[in-house]
Amino acid sequence: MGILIEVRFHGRGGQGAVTAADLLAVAGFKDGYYTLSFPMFGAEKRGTPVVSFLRVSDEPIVIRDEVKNPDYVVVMDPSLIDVVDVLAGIKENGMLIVNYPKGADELREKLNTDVKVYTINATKMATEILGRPITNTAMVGALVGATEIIRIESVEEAIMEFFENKEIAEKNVQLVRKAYEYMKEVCG
Amino acid sequence: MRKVVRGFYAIAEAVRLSRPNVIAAYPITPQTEIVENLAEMYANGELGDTEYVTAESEFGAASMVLGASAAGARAFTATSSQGLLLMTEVLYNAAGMRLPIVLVVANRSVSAPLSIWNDIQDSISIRDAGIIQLYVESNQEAHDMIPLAFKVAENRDVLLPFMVCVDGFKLTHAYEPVDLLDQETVDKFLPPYEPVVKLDIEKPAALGCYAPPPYYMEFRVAMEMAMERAREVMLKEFEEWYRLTGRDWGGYVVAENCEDAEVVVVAMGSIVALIREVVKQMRKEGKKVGMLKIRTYRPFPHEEVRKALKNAQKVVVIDRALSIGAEPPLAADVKSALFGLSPEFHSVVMGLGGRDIPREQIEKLINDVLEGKAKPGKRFEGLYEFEEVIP
Amino acid sequence: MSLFGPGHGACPGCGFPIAVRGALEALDGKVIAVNSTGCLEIVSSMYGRNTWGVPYIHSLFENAGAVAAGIETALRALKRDKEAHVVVFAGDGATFDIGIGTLSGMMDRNHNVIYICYDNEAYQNTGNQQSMATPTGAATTTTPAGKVIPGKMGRKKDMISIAVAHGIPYVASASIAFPKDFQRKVKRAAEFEGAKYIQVHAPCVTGWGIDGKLTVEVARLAVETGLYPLVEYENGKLVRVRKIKDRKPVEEYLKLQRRFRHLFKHPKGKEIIEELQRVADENARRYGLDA
Amino acid sequence: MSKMKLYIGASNPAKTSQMKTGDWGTEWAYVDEEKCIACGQCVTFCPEPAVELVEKGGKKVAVVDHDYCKGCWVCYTVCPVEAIRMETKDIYKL
Repeated sequence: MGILIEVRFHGRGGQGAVTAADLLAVAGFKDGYYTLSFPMFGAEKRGTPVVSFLRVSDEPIVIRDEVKNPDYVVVMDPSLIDVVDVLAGIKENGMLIVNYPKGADELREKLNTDVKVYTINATKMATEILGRPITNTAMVGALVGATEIIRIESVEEAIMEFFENKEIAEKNVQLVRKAYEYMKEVCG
Repeated sequence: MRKVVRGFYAIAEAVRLSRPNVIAAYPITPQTEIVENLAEMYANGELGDTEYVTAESEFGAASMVLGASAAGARAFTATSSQGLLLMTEVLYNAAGMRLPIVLVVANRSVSAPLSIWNDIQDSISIRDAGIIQLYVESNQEAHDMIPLAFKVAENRDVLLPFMVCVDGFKLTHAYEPVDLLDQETVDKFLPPYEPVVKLDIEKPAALGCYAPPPYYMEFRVAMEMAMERAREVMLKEFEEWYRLTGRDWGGYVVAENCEDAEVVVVAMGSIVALIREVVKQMRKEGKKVGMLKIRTYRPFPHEEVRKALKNAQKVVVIDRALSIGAEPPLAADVKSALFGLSPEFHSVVMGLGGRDIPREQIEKLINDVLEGKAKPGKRFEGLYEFEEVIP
Repeated sequence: MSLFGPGHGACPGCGFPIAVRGALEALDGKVIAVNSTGCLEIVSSMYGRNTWGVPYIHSLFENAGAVAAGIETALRALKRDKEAHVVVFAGDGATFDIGIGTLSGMMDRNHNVIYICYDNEAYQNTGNQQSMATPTGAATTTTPAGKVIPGKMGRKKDMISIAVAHGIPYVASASIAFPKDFQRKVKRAAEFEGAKYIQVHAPCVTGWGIDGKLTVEVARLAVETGLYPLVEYENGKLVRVRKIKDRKPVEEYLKLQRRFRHLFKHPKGKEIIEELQRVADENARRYGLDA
Repeated sequence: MSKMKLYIGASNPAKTSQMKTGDWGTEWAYVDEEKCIACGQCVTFCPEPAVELVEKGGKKVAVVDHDYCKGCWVCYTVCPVEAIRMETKDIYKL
């Protein structure tokens, strides 16, 4: 196999962790990759910690086991840091991207890790643009900004296809772009 | 006390003597008379403290028995054919909940086409549920195995449902002498039920939890372990039964004339008695034939089967059920027990939907195999020539 | 130890825990709980995370009525029937649809069981598929609001009448918006020997498309519009109803919920709203709801 | 890893109180003890339950247990004297 990038998303039921992975699967496909996204199936209710996965490769993806050693971990809700082992199995040169208002330094110290940690206040961004603290598209933008695994234009196209309501779609495009730009700047 | 009775009465009487707390009933041919007999006993006040309740369906009857068992009761029901299939979801559930309910299956073919007559397709179809399955060859054996079923199921090393499989009509409706047990004997053998867990206001616990991936597999493997332990428990109880009543039904299998046999016939249920007679006769004629009766289909007696068949040059397995698209069920299990040995293997399906199996047919079958006239492999005996017409 | 929760996994603002706890408290925790498969079961009975402070059993989706009947029979046989009330908690899918057979059997044999149906008007555990308790016009995932068909067609099944027709001693409807009334009904039910059926309206925040902020308000409006009449039958006779002062138009109830949102723009929406208003009016007439 | 204990036929007695579901929401309910009249409406309606009436300084008041409060607003909506306010958790504050 050539390239294989594996991502794990942590969110809470109702926040769109599954949609985030799905969006990237479509966007990656637009870029010419083979992609696979899937949730960890369960009986999740609104608010329960949930997990979803994404694989991106330049070859057909046939493996369907849970991602145990992710390249990137995306955490969509700051409170999950205290209840879930978000770093579990992350690759040594992996990256953790968290919706966390208090900044990366504090989080790095809290987690006591050498893994690259980036933060973004996605709750704030989402509330300002969408009027609601739904952070999944912002975190997709953050991941793409930090890693450039997929073109942001493809993500924007995918969003336009995902949301039936055009107004909501456009706001999400705006949000994903803002998070993307922010993260690009942070990561240099 | 020896009495001429119908099979269903012998079964009902053994149930009464086992002092169940709850009986849930729903009629279906040919099981109906079992619950009718129990109903009569109930109406006449002969069931002591037992509560008898009629259900709205077999599904309801099985569910009531499940609930009763969970509440700490010894519980019984009986069914056949479609009724058993309708109970299936509940029975899988009861086994997973480790509830030691006992049921009698008056074996009957399944629909379509509709047939009320005997084969064992019904109970065979739920062999994977985690339920002990014991097939009897006579009404005496059926009568005897009911207290034993309760005792084995309720053993804390087992805690699995127990199904006594009795050929419908052939046994249930046969009128013949049976040595009926007395209460003292049964009481001596079968102690009152002490549930391990029950719905108890003093000790609240949750029964029937749901298990996510980190737990589920362990629960299912635990059932497998319990089924393994049931082997030992059952052997001990078979022996105790013999000591108590003087009736020896054997272990998981009964092997007769197998040591030096060239041909051994393997079967389950009432047909075993006929095969035994034929084998005896042929032995007198100097033919080296033997028979192997399988008593417990689950747990399946792999080692005993292998031991009994290790010298046989030719093995004939008689199935009265199909696994459409694969080998017949008993043949498949016997073959797996023989892995590595390679006797000539004959898988014979006969007697589906009550088709009679005459003595001559068994004789011819064994003779043909003995004389090398029959081609090994799978075949159907007693089948009429027919042409399928798809209009 | 509390009788139910805390720490269960229901969505924030979920309606049925209010009813479950209310019923358990009304009966002083002297309860053996029987639960059909559904939301309540999933949020409360994960292995090792049991939420119940009372003995509890879950078997299948469609057999709670029969399992409860079996338990009740066993308790009688074992002379333990004074120990506790056997109480079923089942959703509307388990009650109106797949489990109506075993429920009917339980009611027909008149087992001494209190059957509580928490009615959230669809299969909410699996994500809002229509049940026979789903009201006309509601959008569910199996009756979506499409360009041609505006949500569920057909009426909500009248389970209350079905229960009454079984000739059981006590039947009532209730709402989580009126917990004291519900608790009184549970206590009243416990005074009767035989089968009792109580149906309690319990909003589902995700399926109905409301916030927890609206759980109680929406449940109250269902009653105050006449769409969910609170009635009480004893030995087949209607003995009490909750009277409504200034009954509100059904729109007030509908407009708060995402599942009815399409009715206000769909070409056939007006017709459906009128139909729902007729249902409310008919309830008012039939039960004498208007104060 | 230590051996898993598998209770055959039954789950343990009530265990969920170990599940601190108070981390689910973005807000928590707080009680203004001055205004609280200890009517118990919030206790009755709380779906968790995460509210109880507690004796404090010679008077009964409602107390919210943030270990279990999912921030659903139900208590807020049923309080007859507006003694409950909802506050965004620090970590979600903008």
